[in-house]
Amino acid sequence: MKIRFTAAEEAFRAECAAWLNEQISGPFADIRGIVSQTFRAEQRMEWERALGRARWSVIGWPEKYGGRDASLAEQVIFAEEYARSGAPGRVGHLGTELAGPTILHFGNDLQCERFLLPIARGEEFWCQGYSEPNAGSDLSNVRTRARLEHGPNGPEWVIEGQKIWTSLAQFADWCFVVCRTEEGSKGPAGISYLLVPMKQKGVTVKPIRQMTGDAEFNETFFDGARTKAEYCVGKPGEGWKVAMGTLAFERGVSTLAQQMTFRNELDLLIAAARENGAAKDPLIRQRIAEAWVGLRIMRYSALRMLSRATSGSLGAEALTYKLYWATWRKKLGELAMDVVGAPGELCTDEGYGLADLPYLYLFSRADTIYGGTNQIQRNIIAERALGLPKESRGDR
Amino acid sequence: MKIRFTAAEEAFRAECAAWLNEQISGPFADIRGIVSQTFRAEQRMEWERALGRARWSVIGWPEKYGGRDASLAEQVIFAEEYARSGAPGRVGHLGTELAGPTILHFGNDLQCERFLLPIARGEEFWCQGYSEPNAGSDLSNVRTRARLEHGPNGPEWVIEGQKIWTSLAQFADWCFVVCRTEEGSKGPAGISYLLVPMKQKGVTVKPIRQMTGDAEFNETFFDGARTKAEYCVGKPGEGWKVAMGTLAFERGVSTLAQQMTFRNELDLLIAAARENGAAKDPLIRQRIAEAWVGLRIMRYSALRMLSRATSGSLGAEALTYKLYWATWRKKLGELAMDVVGAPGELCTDEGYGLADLPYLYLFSRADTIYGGTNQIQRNIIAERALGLPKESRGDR
Amino acid sequence: MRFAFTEDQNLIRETAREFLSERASIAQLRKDITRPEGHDPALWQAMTRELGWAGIALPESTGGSGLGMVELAILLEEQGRCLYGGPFLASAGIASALLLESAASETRDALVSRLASGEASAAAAITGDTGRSDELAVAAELIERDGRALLQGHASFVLNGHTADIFVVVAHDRRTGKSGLALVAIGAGVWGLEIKKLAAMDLTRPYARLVFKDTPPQAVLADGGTPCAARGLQIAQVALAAEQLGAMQTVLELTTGYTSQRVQFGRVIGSFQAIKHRLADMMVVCEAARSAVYYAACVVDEYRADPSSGAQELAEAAALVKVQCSAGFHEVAGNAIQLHGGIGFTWEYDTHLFFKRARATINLLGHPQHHRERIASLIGLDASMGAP
Amino acid sequence: MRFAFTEDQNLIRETAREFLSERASIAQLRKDITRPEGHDPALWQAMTRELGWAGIALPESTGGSGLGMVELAILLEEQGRCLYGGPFLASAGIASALLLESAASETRDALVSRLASGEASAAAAITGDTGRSDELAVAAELIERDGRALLQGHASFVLNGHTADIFVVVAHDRRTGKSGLALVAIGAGVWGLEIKKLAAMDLTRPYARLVFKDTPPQAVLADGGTPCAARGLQIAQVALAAEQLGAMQTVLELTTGYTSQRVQFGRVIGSFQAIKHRLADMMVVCEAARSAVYYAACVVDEYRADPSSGAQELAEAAALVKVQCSAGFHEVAGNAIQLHGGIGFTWEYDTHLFFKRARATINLLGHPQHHRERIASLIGLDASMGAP
Repeated sequence: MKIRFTAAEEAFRAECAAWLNEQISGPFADIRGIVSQTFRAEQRMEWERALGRARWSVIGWPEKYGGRDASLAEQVIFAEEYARSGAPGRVGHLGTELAGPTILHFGNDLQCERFLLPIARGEEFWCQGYSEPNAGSDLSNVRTRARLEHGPNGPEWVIEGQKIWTSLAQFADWCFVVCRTEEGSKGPAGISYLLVPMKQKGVTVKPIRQMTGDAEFNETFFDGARTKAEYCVGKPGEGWKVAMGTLAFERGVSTLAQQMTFRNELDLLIAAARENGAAKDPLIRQRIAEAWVGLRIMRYSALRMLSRATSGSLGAEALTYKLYWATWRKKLGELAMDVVGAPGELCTDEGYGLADLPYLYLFSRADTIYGGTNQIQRNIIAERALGLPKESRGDR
Repeated sequence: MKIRFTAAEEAFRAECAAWLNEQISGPFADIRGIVSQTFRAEQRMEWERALGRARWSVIGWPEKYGGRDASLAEQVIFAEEYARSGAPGRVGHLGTELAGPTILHFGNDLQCERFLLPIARGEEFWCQGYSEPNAGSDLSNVRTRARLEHGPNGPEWVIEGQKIWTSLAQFADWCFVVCRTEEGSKGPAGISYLLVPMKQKGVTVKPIRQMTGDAEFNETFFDGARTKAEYCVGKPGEGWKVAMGTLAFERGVSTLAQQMTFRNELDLLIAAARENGAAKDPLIRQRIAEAWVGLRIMRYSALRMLSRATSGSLGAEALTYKLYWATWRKKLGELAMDVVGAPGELCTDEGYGLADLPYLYLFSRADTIYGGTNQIQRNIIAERALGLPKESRGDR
Repeated sequence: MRFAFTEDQNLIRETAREFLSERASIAQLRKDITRPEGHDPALWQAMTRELGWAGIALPESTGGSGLGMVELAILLEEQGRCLYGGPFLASAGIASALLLESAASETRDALVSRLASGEASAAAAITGDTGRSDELAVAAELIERDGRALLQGHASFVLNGHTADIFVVVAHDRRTGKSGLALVAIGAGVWGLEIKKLAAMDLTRPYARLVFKDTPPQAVLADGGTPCAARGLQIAQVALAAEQLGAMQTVLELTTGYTSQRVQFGRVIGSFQAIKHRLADMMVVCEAARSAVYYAACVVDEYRADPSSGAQELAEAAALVKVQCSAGFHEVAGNAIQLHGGIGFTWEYDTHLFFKRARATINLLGHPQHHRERIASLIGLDASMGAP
Repeated sequence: MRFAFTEDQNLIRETAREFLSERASIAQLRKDITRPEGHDPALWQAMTRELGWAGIALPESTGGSGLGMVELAILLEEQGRCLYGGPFLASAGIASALLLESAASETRDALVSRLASGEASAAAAITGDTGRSDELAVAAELIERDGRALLQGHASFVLNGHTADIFVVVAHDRRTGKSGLALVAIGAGVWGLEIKKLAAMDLTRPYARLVFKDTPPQAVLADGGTPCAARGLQIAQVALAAEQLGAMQTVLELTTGYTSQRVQFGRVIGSFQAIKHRLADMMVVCEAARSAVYYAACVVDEYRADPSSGAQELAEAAALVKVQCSAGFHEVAGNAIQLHGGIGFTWEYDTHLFFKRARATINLLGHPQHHRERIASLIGLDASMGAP
């Protein structure tokens, strides 16, 4: 057990830091430090193509798919330097962090060849078709259906249904859609994992305005949307396993990048506290210290999780991770409001513009909901890590 | 809606304060301010007989049963003055607060005549036979059985079984015992509410030592214990309703006396904080203020509850009361330890003697358990006050 | 001592609820907040001129109903239920409390009369750009020039200030021979006053920022007004808390309703203990707030009946009720979003309106932390330490 | 960077767990705490002389194993699991850390050798009757008389002090020309030293109170010892946290086991979400503590490898780990009592032993509040405020 990086790793850090800083203080200075997921999306997609060209987009992937076969330590370092440079969150993260790893792990050669390089190069962006209006916490209650049709373009899946909370769908070229392909099936059985093009007539994206005033999330309607028969990951009817596998990738190296965002937020909060004198308040000091402790622990837990992941097993720290960070960030948002005080209540413009910390406060209320509510996370921890009995369903 | 007392009521206050102070600084000075429920029990039982003689023991009861037909305001006033005088908690409280009101409300004339005056006069003490080793939170899972036998003394109930957490059983002359009188019945049906003499061969009391080192609670074994057939409150087999009625009396005027105890504890804590300088600590100040707020709110809620009770209905504030005070006191205990600091960790003698505040800290951990755990209280609130679905049982 | 509402008080509540449910639903609120006034002036007229609500706790001598804080609290609670965003709290709850605490005078009574009749609404200007509630945060100054008193400086976070006719301003008194705070009334149309509406995170109710440039006061209501301002604001805290109580009760009901209908895993989600118990905790908070508000309202009435003996209890109850209702409302509204899941986070659904109102009212009239510290002083934690 | 245990480290853990489960069950603990020593001397001998545990992190030159804090933390975690109450934490965890931070000298190495071999145990005397962890709480003084250094004053809350052979004492240095703290070693049998065993609420481990009456030190280990003491205590915090981690993990397992078997309402109570979710939260706390402890142990080893570059990180990690493990252990142990219901509150059942240990370790080496304030300073919240 050691936490120090080797000299070679530190050299790698210098290399990627230099490249990132050059780019982000140069051609991409406009997008530095953006918090919102949707702001200046076009420029950010251009940035992600630049990352792809320099092979910095998915360094942990195999070289032939655009990666660098980077070690865990190198991935950790890159994630840290990426965030430190002020580079913004990635519009393509659902491709690089979820779709890509899923295809790499569960997909066949054809799918790998077709999809991975465009993800790596920032040429194709992705979104996630999981939740439905009646399948929120109860993900397996999928009602979106797909049937195989033999038409002029060969065999194709035809998809009908509605997904919700599809973030970044407005920018996506592809969506990985969980849908029911076996008539009359219930629960996890009979579900398939399809890769569906978004830019087609049968797909409609309707933004959902959130309490922040922004609209990162969408409703996505599939109304006779089509995709090739071969774009089913895993066997038809066995997509649930693949879908759950995707969720496991959420606990990957990208958590470190996310943490660096959190760190930037905490730094912002500390700066605000120092500026307006809140940093002198003993209660605020305690709460900032507590936030700092939580963030450090997140880092340690992520390193523990990643170090173990290389050995293939998923530990308790991985199951607790989502609950931990979501709860932490919600508290950070509340602290942020107490630090900024009443001035944080005021909009910065007529269009419901909010400063970064008040925006964080509002957005953080979603953190404990999306990607599995805190309640669902506690069920998962209790059942999978502690072996307690499963919740009883009302319907089967 | 008014909170001021009338001049007549203030005169009543002066009268009872004078009597109480004379007694407690005079003949009963030895028992002033005792915290433990079991310490100097004999002297305290003597004190309760003195209360009875002066008709101060159960002032809200009818005159013919030893009371004064006192109004709610007078009862509030007496409870306040009782606690203010430093008079200790009552060994007889299970009789005056639970058994008595239950018999008065659900019992017949014969039972009232037999039992109420001895309670009022401090001549007979009571304990409560509800919980069993396998019927803790699940009270209706009663296994103690009673059958009617016709013997030389006429028809009698013969009782077999075990009760647990029977506080003050070691001092009790009588126990109100919830037991199953219909063979094969389950749940609330087939339960009877019997009044059983404790000083007989078939009853064994075994103290349970608690984490405080004290033993307020007991196991009570009924092994062929007997009581007269007529000492069944309500109809045989319909005792559940009576048992639940008893619990409702826990939310009576005695809550105000309990609050005065809490107030004494908070005062003790504040004095400690002022003495050792903890009162200068901004965090401690916030927590003490919060405790003070909670205690005040308890008082207001109790007054609201009692004012409504005179109109016969039980409001939401009554259902939330136990959860509120238990949670409050547990927090008070934790605050107490932070106020006293490390010195509070030390015993005052070799026999696991603890100072009052550390004792409170330990004892308060039981508050959220006995009389319905916080979890059970939340069920009750959600189901009865908010109308949410009942928990499903595993067995019926 | 009878801590329960009278028949008359219950009737006031029923009438108010009926009226508001018809005229001031949340759907209506969403429309009204887009008006330049931020609320519906016709509704405000109906409340004040027809129903006489603005004068409910004002003396009969000024045209009010001569009832008390308990009745005013009932109206505020009912308005809180529907997040009413017009100037009722600002005018009848806060500004009126300051006016009533200031020294009796004809000018004052004339102002009060205008409020009681509904002819005018008032707003209180009590803090500067920090929005804090301590004396140092006051950014208006009353100066003297050529024997005339003039206001300078600014005030911000003036609730419903952009539509007010009268401002009650708390200012540092810098006139010759004076010190402490002064309480000053000015008219909205007066020379040297700039009023700017401020958009806020809380969509239901806007603030205004006032700039004073040698603004002449209509009246100096209280010289040496520090205690008046303090008492007036304490009473205002009770008013605000009553409104918060109504809002938190609605959001609890909204959430109970939603979780009793929403099905996941083949069960209504309200059957899951994680949901049930959270709702139970929310109810505990609401009931605690309810006890605190009703009691504090009684305390205000006791104080007004006998100011000398009631002042300590008023100070305590006002701090207590602000702590309980501000922290409680935010907790309940935050939980409401959580228990609604995704939909609770959308603009279209109402939970965020409550949540943002909760957040806004945390700072309004003093953060709970400020009031806890105040309580610590009031209950003797400042007294010098010594051997026992 | 590989944040996972090596094979060797896993082996150390397995061996320790096996040994302790055989020799140091909680049933055994209940017997051992009634001995005058408060623990079983034969078990202590086996740990130290046979297994060499006391020397695991001590230099090979002094007869230790020359391993590091990670290995020591493993042993402490395993001892925490069974609430071991002998002097291991006091001697190998706390006193040894202070010794290793003091200036290298033959005397010091001789003392360390005695600890490494198990021939002696040491205890640290670092605070007075307040038990606080700030410098002002130190109640021992090192004075000079006739050219000789002497200890005066007292020390309390000396963990396992009544059986210690050596005391490492932190004292105010009042000798001519000196200031700050000094680190002093004294033998238990020395002239002018009174040792009194103190019974504590925590039944598993007693304290001692020492009174110094012109007590001659065996050695002054560090002149100007303020930084040595600070660093040594930081390392000691990591040791204590490792022990807390083991204890909280056991209490979580105990509670999971109980709630998986206890039936109420015809269901195991672990099937109720109120129980499940509380257990999940307990696990979150344990896992956070685990990450913190393992990382902090690595930080200690990094610091020892390169003291100049590792000091800031050590200070941060030590404060962090104390905050997380003290607050976390108490929370987990408190919840354990709640989830056990009535039985969890009895003397006969084990939960209270954990709960009381948790409470005792909150104050030991500094309250979490103290360490949060320390963190606030470390991360720059003290720096002067100014315009941006």
